[in-house]
Amino acid sequence: MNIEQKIEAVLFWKGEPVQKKKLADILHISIDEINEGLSKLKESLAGRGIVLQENGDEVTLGTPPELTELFENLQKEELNKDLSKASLETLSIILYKNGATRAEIDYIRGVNSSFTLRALSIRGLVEKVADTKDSRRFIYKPTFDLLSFMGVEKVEDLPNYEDIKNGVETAAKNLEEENKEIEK
Amino acid sequence: MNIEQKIEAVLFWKGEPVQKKKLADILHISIDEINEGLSKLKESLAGRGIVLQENGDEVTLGTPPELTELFENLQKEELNKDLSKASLETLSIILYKNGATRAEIDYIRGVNSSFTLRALSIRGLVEKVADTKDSRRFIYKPTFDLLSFMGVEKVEDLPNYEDIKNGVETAAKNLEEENKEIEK
Amino acid sequence: MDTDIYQIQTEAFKGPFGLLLELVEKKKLFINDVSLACVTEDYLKYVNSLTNLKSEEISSFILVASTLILIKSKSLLPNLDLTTEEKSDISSLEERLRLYELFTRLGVNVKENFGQKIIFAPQERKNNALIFLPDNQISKDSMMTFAQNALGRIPKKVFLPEVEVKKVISIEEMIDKLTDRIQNSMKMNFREFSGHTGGAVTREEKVLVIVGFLAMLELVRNGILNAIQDTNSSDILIEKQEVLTDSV
Repeated sequence: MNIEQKIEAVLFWKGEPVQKKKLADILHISIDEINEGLSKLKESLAGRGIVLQENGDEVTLGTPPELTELFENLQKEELNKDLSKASLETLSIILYKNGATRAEIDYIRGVNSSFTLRALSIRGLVEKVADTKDSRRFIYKPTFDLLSFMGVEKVEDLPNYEDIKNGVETAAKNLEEENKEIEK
Repeated sequence: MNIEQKIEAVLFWKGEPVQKKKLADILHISIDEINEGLSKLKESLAGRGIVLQENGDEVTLGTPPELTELFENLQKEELNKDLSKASLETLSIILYKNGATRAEIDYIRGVNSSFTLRALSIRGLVEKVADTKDSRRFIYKPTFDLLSFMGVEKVEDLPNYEDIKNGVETAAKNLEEENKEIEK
Repeated sequence: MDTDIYQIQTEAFKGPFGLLLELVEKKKLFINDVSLACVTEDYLKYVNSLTNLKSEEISSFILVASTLILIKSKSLLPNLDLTTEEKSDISSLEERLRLYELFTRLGVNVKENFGQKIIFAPQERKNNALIFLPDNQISKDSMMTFAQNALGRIPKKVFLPEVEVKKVISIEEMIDKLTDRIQNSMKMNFREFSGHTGGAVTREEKVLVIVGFLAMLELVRNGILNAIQDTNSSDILIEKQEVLTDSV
């Protein structure tokens, strides 16, 4: 795999502007090689659906300017779409647990929730914060906007809070033990 | 801008699996045109830093499997690569049959698989969907994550997939008759 | 008569088919009624030694064992009439074992490739625009209902699915019937009785072999029935309802 391809892969994966120096670090090559690779990449992207954007010493991949309107409409449509049952269910668990890890949500729902959580984050209903107990883990918390939209000051004001919270916590606790058992 | 380029742009912008039908809606063209565009896109992506993955009626873009080490280091989350014997058997059936009902899996394994299937669903390796042929039935199918962990763009690229296809199909036919009896 | 006792491997759990396949392959045989008859004794010995396994797992071994006894009985007493159901049990076992063998073989690919080469999805796109877009479906009451439903769907650990229990219990019936029929066949006169499994063995000896197998199976079955009554040993997961929950 040549440098040009590697650069494309990294920029695609990152999905945000990357410094050329950073690219050189990631690929363990020199800035000159990066520059060369970038100009080749620019050539091969001609006539493709992805464009290379350069801004000072940062580069990123983006969509062609001709399609700006298409994506603006798409964005609007996506944001205004009704939430799916999966999303609502996930949201309810995050609310009643007052912050939950993805593993806990997955366990309670019995399915993987990554796409659902993404959808909820984009709409500002939940936020992803690093776990204070374990910095490699993330916790999904309800946003203040969500609570005020629901007309509650704090999660404890939710109906039947104590009961459901206990149920959710017990389920979350069973998670680790059971997973160990399954993958024995 | 041709269809192939537009498809690439939309898939890049989305950054997650998109149904072919959805692509057709977005671009106001037919599914046939989408399929044609996708196969052209696949060709143009040969030798590039991005791969096109297909799973049933969905498609998405990903990084090349050759760069596994690079991205494994870049991404901080630790990947679970362990598979129990039960998981292995179950995944083999779901992958090589490209989707199977729980009854079929239990029949082939000779044991109850609900525990394993739940664990695999939570890990996001399999997904339970309504059977398109019979909406009362559910099928466990491979997810993009599973294909990604196997390093393939589509199930057909799995090793021995073609060699074995006939054997599976004959067996599957017998199986179906047997299943009718089991479910009685 | 097969005398080499199958060595029990405790380090990894083998399912009922995994064990059977291993026994057949150890003898370098193809999967058919002859090879299955050959490994019946080893299989029964192994199953009889499975005392510390979960009841559900044992029950699936018993179902296979009872079919093996049918196959063995038929091979020793060729004029034993099998019912349609018994015949279909036998052909189904062969078929399932072939399928199991196929997918186990393919599973080697899965084992070898899983996580070796990985295709990565792009990282989550950062959304800098601070937006808040709620949905009218979100309310205090709806959130309560969704949470309650999600909790209600977590599978409870319960004992054997009813079907399996019924099947295990019906083994008793099967054993009784088969014993009856074998004893009846002893009383009858057959010309072609010298079976293909060994010339010097007398008919009485063959019958003794089968009755011995049946007795072994009965022992294991009793263990299972005790386990069924002991609800504390419950260890199986049943899905409460089949619902689609992840259509995002």
